[in-house]
Amino acid sequence: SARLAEFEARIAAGETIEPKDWMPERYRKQLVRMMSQHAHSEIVGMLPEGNWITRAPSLRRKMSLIAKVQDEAGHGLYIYCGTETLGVDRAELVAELLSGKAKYSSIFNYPTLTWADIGVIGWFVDGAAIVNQTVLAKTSYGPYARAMIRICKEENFHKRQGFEIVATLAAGTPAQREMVQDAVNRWWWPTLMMFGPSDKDSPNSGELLRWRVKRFTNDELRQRFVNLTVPQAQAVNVSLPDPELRYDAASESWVFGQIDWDEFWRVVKGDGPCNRERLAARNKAHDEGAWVRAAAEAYAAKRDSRRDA
Amino acid sequence: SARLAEFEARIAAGETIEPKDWMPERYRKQLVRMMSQHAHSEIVGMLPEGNWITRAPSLRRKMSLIAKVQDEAGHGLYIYCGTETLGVDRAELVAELLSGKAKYSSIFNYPTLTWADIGVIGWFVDGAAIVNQTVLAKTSYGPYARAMIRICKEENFHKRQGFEIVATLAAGTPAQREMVQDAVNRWWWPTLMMFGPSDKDSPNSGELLRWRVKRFTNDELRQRFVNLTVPQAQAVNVSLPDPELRYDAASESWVFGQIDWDEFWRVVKGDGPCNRERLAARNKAHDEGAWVRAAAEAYAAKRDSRRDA
Amino acid sequence: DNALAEYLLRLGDDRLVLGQRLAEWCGHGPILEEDIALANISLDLFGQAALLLKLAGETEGKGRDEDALAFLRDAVEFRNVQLVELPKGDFGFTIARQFLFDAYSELCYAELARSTHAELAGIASKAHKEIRYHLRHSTDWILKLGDGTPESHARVQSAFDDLWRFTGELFESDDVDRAVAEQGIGVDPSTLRPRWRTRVEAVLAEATLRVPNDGVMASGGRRGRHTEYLGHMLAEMQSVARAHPGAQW
Amino acid sequence: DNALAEYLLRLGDDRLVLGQRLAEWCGHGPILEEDIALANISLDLFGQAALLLKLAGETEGKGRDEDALAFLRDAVEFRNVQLVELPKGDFGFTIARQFLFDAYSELCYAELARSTHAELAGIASKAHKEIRYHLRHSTDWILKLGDGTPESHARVQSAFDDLWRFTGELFESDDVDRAVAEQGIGVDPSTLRPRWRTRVEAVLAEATLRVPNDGVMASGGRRGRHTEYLGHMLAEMQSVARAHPGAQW
Repeated sequence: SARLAEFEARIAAGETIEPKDWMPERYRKQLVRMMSQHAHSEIVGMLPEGNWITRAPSLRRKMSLIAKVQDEAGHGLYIYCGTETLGVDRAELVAELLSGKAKYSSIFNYPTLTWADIGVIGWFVDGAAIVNQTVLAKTSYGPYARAMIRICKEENFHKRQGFEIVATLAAGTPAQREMVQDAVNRWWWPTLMMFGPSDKDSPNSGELLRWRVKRFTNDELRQRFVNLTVPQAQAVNVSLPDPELRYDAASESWVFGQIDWDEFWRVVKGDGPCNRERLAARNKAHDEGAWVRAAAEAYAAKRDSRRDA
Repeated sequence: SARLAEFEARIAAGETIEPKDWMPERYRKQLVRMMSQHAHSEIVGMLPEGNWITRAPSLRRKMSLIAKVQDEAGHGLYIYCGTETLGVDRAELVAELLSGKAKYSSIFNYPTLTWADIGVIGWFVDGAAIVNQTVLAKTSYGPYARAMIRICKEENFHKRQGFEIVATLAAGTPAQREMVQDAVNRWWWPTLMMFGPSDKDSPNSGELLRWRVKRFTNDELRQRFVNLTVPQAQAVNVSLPDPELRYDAASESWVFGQIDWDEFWRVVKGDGPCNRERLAARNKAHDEGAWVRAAAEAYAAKRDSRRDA
Repeated sequence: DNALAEYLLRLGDDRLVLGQRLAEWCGHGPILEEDIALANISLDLFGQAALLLKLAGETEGKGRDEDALAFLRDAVEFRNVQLVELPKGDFGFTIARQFLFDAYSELCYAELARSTHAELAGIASKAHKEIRYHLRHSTDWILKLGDGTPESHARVQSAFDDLWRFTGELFESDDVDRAVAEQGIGVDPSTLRPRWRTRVEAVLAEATLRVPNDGVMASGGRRGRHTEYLGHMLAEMQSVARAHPGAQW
Repeated sequence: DNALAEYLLRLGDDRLVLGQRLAEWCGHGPILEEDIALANISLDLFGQAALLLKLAGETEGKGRDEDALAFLRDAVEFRNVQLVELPKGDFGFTIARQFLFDAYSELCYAELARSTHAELAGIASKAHKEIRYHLRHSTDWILKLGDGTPESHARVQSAFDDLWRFTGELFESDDVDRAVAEQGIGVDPSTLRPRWRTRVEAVLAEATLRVPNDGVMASGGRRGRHTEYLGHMLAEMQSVARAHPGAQW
């Protein structure tokens, strides 16, 4: 159609699409899917890190961690607001999350087992998020792109903090060094899976790339992350758990081993180490909060009716 | 009456009263009161010590502590059975405990705040219990006297274990020594209160003594405990928190300072540090166990009816 | 100065322990906005605690910094009131506790901002701005819950009933308090009670809630005599720090 | 011998962690008789754990005794299956878990009692007598709860449904298991599964309960990859021991 051609031309010219603009239904749906998954990931992502707030080993680290988890809640809220510009209600999206219908980043279905996990999550997981989001900051949908710019700034800060924790542990006592190496061993592969299936198994990508919803393929972004991260690991003297990892001078890239895609799909389908626990925790919070939300609504209604009287 | 005279004569002759024997109603009531309070104390007494089972610092100590708390449950059960010989049902007594109507030893309304409390409770509280119970083992009511003999044996074992913990801490690191001294400071006065109000405020005692329900007054037993305990404290080099404590050569007794009877009555009346928490914990266990007890009954009924069919 | 070090420990421990209880909500709040708000308040409390404990350690002069004080003391060495160590309970309990504490803490900081001790005055002055936001937040919620639904009313009333006996300790004063008050450094907590009572009564009245009767008040926190809850909280809080003696983080 | 030390750690850690979970019931059971029974079972499990960990430490040869192994390792160094570290839940959950573990453990000890390793055989032989009582106790309760009231039936069925995916790990075998099995010292857990399955099916059928479907099974405990619950449990369990490095108790 002519509208579609015009829409695609605007995107090709590098223009952003705004809420009031016409857009193909599939574009809108894709954006709702991506943005809500992103928002859900922020919300569920509070759980593994929140798990260590009560045990953070110094006041400074405790405060940084609370602030980080608080930022994640803020990101979630901000992106849920973004989906509202596409005509989707936050309550609707939250219901989908709670019912298990909606997806969120599988990385948060892995458990945090030691304090070092907090450092490694900041370094790896926020690092991977930044690689994704730096690109999304130039996505064609204006509200999402602008959200990404703001969020990326904070994620950069989180990543630096995470790396600083890792560096401190890696230069610490033998027990601390062991702890951080163990955490790196556990988080490396799941982090690589964060970029999604390999391009050959990712059928959506063509159209998404053309519409600049995505701007690089999963494999391209994954490679970018690896290339950024390997030298950082070397700098703090921790090893990455991949015997096949090697530098390829021709492509100026770090070649890495085979990802366990069986594990990837198992976790996506709900059988990861913590899928059940994460959903249960969110549902518990929601259910136990029902009376609070009801009270706030009742109070607001009373206040309004008093005002009108 | 003639029966009363005969009853009192038997007691004066040192005979024991057995369940099938005639007894004055007041005697029966006093025994039910004492025995049920004793049983309740065993049950509530599981809570302050149980509070440290999950944190005991060595496997050996953990096992001793579990075994001790298990013994207390066993004593409770055993004494509840004893009250049944007086025609009172366990369920009835438990209901009185849960409603807050029944009393139990006030000592268990104090919190256990460090591991050292476990040692000091064994030493002081079981020590005081033994002083009471050694006498009760010669009480005129047969079933109670026999229960006391058996229970006393185990309490002696508990007391030795407690004292051993205290001795270990008192010979330990500076932090351990501080910990045990602090625990002694907190438990000494409440332990002295375990023997009940001073004789001049304890109106029941006359009749109870004549019927050999009691055999010594509160103050006599308290003094006996102090005389036993002061040398033990000296032996492990911990000080008792009483500046007035001094040896009186004439009476061959340790004279001690004034007990804070306001605190005693406050705790008895329900306003001690943990009265609410102890009752709440017992009620929670009871309420959460309702479906289990119902299942056991239903199953037994089904099994019986199958057997009859 | 022993009295001042002790006084600062009390101030710091109240906020440290309450901050920890609030932090337990992180990711588990009734609405996302409250996850953010409670985290924010918790963060402020930890910030205040860190400054107060640092100053306490310096005043004490035994080389303990704020982390040593937070992570390497046993329960009986803590000087907080029992009010702040009680388990978080439901949202109504958390908010009622927070309101009772905020109303006290706001008055306390307002006085301390005029302390003759410049460093303490500086901490209090900054904290006073934070606490005013906290108090507004908890007051708002008391109104919403008290005058919301029958269920919310019952829950928050029951929270106040349970909490009331822990409020006496906020206003106890002993030689330590009187010593720092006489020097113009600290505030004698007993002097704050009438204003606190007026404020609490006003908010509860507006929220259609009943002020519980004063009965026998719990006591002991300032002398290290706590509830059994504190030890469990500290076991968790201190676990990593204790497992690695001398490590840097 | 590395494989044997590792194998003994697995045996010891399963019992240590399960003992700790059972001990949490102490004073909070549904009836006094169960307070006694669960404490008794917990005590047996700690006793077995102490012997197994002592032997593990001796075999390892690095000077760690049973207390060092219990109180000075982090979660990722524990080798228990995830089944035993899950929070105690309600009484139905505790009993269902116990039954699943007892049925496995009874078979395991029966084999180990014939181990060529005399000390291990001795421990297993004594433990086998204890576990037979445990299994009778948990089996009795599965019957009572499964065939009791509709509520108890629903609760215990839901417990089995939740627990089922944690049973796979009991029967995983790797190089360690195969090495000790080949030497006649240990038992390859995978060989126990058919008999375990038969027993569990029989009891559940009698209790009018449904055997859950085998889905994707949880895994990782034997390699130190645990649930988030274990760390919290250890924070509490190790708190006193960790707070006083090098102290005697």
